[in-house]
Order: sequence, then structure tokens, then C-alpha cells
Amino acid sequence: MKVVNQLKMEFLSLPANVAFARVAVAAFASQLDFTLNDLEEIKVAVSEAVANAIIHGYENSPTGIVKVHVSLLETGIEIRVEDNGRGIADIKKALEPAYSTDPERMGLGFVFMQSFMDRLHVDSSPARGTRVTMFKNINNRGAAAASQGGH
Amino acid sequence: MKVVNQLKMEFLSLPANVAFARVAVAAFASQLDFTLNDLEEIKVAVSEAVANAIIHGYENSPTGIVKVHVSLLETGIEIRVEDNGRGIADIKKALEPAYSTDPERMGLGFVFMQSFMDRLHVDSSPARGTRVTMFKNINNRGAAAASQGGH
Amino acid sequence: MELDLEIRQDTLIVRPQGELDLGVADLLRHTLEDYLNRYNVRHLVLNLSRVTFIDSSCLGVILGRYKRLAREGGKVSLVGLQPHVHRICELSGLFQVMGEYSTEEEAIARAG
Amino acid sequence: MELDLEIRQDTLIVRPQGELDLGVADLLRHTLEDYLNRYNVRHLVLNLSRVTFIDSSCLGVILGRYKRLAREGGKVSLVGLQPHVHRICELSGLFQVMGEYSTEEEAIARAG
Ligand SMILES: Nc1ncnc2c1ncn2[C@@H]1O[C@H](COP(=O)(O)OP(=O)(O)O)[C@@H](O)[C@H]1O
Ligand SMILES: Nc1ncnc2c1ncn2[C@@H]1O[C@H](COP(=O)(O)OP(=O)(O)O)[C@@H](O)[C@H]1O
Repeated sequence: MKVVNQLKMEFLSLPANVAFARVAVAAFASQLDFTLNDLEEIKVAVSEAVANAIIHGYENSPTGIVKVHVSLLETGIEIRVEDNGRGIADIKKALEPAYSTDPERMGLGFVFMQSFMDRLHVDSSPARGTRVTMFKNINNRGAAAASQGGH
Repeated sequence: MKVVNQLKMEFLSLPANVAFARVAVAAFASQLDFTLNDLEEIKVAVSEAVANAIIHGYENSPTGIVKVHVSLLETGIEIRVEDNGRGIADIKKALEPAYSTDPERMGLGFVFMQSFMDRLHVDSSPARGTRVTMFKNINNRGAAAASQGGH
Repeated sequence: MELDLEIRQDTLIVRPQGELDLGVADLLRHTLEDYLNRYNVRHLVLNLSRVTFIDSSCLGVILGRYKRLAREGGKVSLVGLQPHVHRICELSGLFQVMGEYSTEEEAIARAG
Repeated sequence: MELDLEIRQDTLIVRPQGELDLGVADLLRHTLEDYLNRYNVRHLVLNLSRVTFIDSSCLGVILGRYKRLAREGGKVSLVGLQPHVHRICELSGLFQVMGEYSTEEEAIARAG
């Protein structure tokens, strides 16, 4: 798959950077032919992944570094969000809807990432960090046709 | 000077990334208390510096890497735009208004950077690359410089 | 985010504006808790008509306030959700415990 | 950037929309050259009222077209500049060789 454009970003683990990250990724993604609705969905997925890096990965310490790598391909966008924080002990459990290690939270982050992107992959090891890789297709014809029952 | 927030970006030397770079830097800069006019001026300076890296540094080859580093300080914003391209033989001459090595261009890039930012510094060496460092003060005194949601 | 708050009888009406994400979640939580502590409020109406973005951090803040008010028989209602915000709230399951209305008046009437 | 082009007698009227930067400079140059080559045009009127951003790359494109038309005694006029775009054009010295007008009609009348 041909890479059309590529972006790497690194920023501090500050809550204010969640908004920055989604605006930046959406601005970059808009070079591809995504619909406004696609861009909204990308924004949510990026927000959730970056928020997780800050809250869970770095446990709200503002001195961590969050990395966001974006590749624009002819078929869609790949977004990787990475931290060098606490890591996830049980990835399978973490991906379960409504599962959260924080009683104040709803366990919806991965649910939103999975709902709004076409592929999600999580690499993580305790005390080393977490890398979330997401992909969204352009012109989600397959899914659109399926939800209409096809013809 | 205390660094309030920090961002590093790297992207390909594609003309479409000029628009991305200025939108991203302006979104990041908006965490400080800049006026809309200040943000417009920052956008111009970033566009000119990134355009120079692409046109002059990498001579329009789309495979170069442009780096943009942004530091938000309590007093203002520092923006560094870097390429590993052709470099500038005579920096003093390059900074002269209306000087351009390209007959199709007006020699206004550095003029705009100097007009719209409070400080400009150019490091460059032939065949190694160019680094442009710019600083813009926050003008409204007394306004809190902390990023929103910072604590 | 900007916040506009109003107490009407036993209901707190909150009208946030802008993007509700992690960056403003603490501010939203603290402001709501502060009002719920200071005033004798039973119900909460959140008018989200000027909210353009919401993430799971702020949904968590809303659900937390629901849990607090529900203990005393209070209700939380959502008003004026834009399509994208509506979809997020639906996915989150929030509508299972709180109603969605098109006007504040309707929300207040149903909660009473 | 979107472009709307119109030929009115000996004048080409161009109405770009959006942001004029390096990313669209080639497209702008080629489109203008193409029209100037194909039609017997003497003057150029650029209506920038819907241009929200301009950088030195696109100013260069405009100045290049001025040089071409000036050789045959033609004029380039700018119409409806937003304040920020006006300031950039002023700094660039473009107003030393081309006029600024508030309407296309005025620009056409003065060029004639
Ligand atoms: N970047 C991360 N670093 C460490 N743990 C994480 C990270 N992302 C997610 N987790 C873990 O996975 C759980 C589920 O995440 P998520 O579905 O986003 O829900 P929530 O953020 O509401 O807890 C979190 O509670 C946390 O324990
Ligand atoms: N990043 C760079 N790499 C190499 N040369 C550069 C770079 N930036 C500027 N220059 C040189 O400095 C000159 C003046 O730059 P500038 O004032 O931006 O005008 P212009 O871009 O219109 O030529 C350029 O013509 C070029 O020779």
C-alpha cells in the first residue's frame, strides 16, 4: 500500500493536548477524501487514545511524551498513538466494553475507537508503555452496503 | 523561562503540508492567550518557513523531512522549522528583502517572518540544511499564560 | 468550553458551549459538584445544543452526576443534542438512564 | 482553493476562494496562464473577497501575471481584500504596481 503522506507528532501529556491532537490529525486526514462524518469519527478515536495515554499511561503526570504517527495511504488513514507509561497488564480485559481500572470512568475509550475506526490493534507491556494502532478506510462501501442489507 | 507545553512534528516535504503545518501550529498556539490577529501572523510565518524548506531546502523533492518544533512559554511562542536540505550559502544576503535565488519568487518569505514575529534567527550550512527559529511575544500583559485545563 | 448555569426551582440547568473533552472534564465536574453542593437541587438538565464534541471523559462526568442525583430520586435529562453528540451518547448507553428532550421546558416537565 | 473565472470583454475576472498558499500556487499559475494564452485578454481583475489567507508563493503568481500583462500595457487590479490579506499585499509592495478597488465594476472601469 502506497504511503501518500506521513506525519509524526510528539507532545507533553497535558489534557489540553487532547484537543490539539484531534484537530491536527483531522487537518492532516482532510488531505484524503474523507467525509465530514469520517473526520468527526477520527477525532473521537484520536481523543480517546490520547486521553488514555495521559490518564492511564502516564497517570496524569504532565511530563510524559505522547507520540502520534499518522500515515495517509491510498486506501485510508493509519493512526498510531504511543506512550511510554504504565502499560496494560491484560489487554483482552482492557478491550472489554465497560471495563475500566478507574471507578470514575466508563470503560468506553476502546469501544469508541473500535466503533469509529475499521481496525484497532493494541500493543502493550507493563512498565514499558502502550501503542494503539488504528486504521480507517476511505469510502467505507463494504460497511455501508452491509448496514443497508446490500443488493 | 518556563516551558508550558511542547510539540514536535515531522512531515514530508509536500506542498499540501504547508496548510497542515500552519493549522496545527495555530491550534497549538491557541493554548496561549494570543489574539486572533497574532494567530494569523503566526500562520503566515509558519507557512513561509515551511514553504522555504520545501522549495529551497529540498528543491521541491517530496521525500524530504520537515521538522517543526514548538515551545509555549509564559512569555510567548518559539517555533523552529528545520530541514536537512540544500542549505543557505549566504544567510545575510538571503535575509535581504526582495532577494531570492528563484527568479519566479519575490524574496518575501523572510520579510514576512520578520514582520510578523518578534525575533528571527537562521542557522544554515550548505548541503547540511537550515533551521529557522522564530519567537513571538504574548502582548496582553497580565493575561494568564497557562494552557487551558492546565491544572 | 464555556458554561452557563441556572437554578430553576429544584432543577439545575447547565448550558455548556464548545468541546467537552478531557481538557475540560475536571472543570465540568468541579463546577457541577460545587452547584449541587451549594444549592438544594434535585434534577439536572444538560442543554448540549451548543456542544460540538464530547468524549468519554465528559460522558463519565455526566454519568457520575446521574449516580449522585439518582440516589435521592433525582433525574438527569439531556437537551438539544447535535447528531454526532447524539450518536456518542447512544453508543455509551447513557440514554438507558436519562431521557433526551428537544427543549429545556419539556425536560423539566418530565422530570417533575 | 476553488476558482471561478469569467471573461468580460478584454478583462479576465478571477474569483478564488479559500487559502492561497504554496499548496495551490502551481494550480493558480497554470490556470491563469492557460486563460491568458487561450483568450485575448488585456487586463486581470482578482476578486479576493473570499480569500482568507495568502502567502508569498501566491503573491509571486499574481506579480508574475502582472509582469506578463504589463508588457502589453495591461493592468492587474485587486478587489475586496480582507484586512489580513490587505496587510500582506501592502507589505509585499504589490500596491505599487496594481490598484485596489472595492468592486469588480470599479476595477474594470479604472483599467479601461
Ligand atoms: N495507554 C494506556 N496505558 C495504560 N493503560 C491503559 C491505556 N489505555 C487503556 N488502558 C487500560 O484499559 C482500560 C480500558 O480503557 P478504555 O476502554 O479507554 O476505558 P477508560 O479510559 O474509561 O478506563 C483502562 O481503564 C486502563 O486500565
Ligand atoms: N530552507 C531553506 N533552504 C535553502 N535555502 C533557503 C531556505 N530558506 C530560504 N532560502 C534562501 O533564501 C532566499 C530568500 O528566501 P525568502 O526571503 O523566503 O524568499 P523566496 O522564498 O521568495 O525566495 C531564497 O531564495 C533561498 O535562496
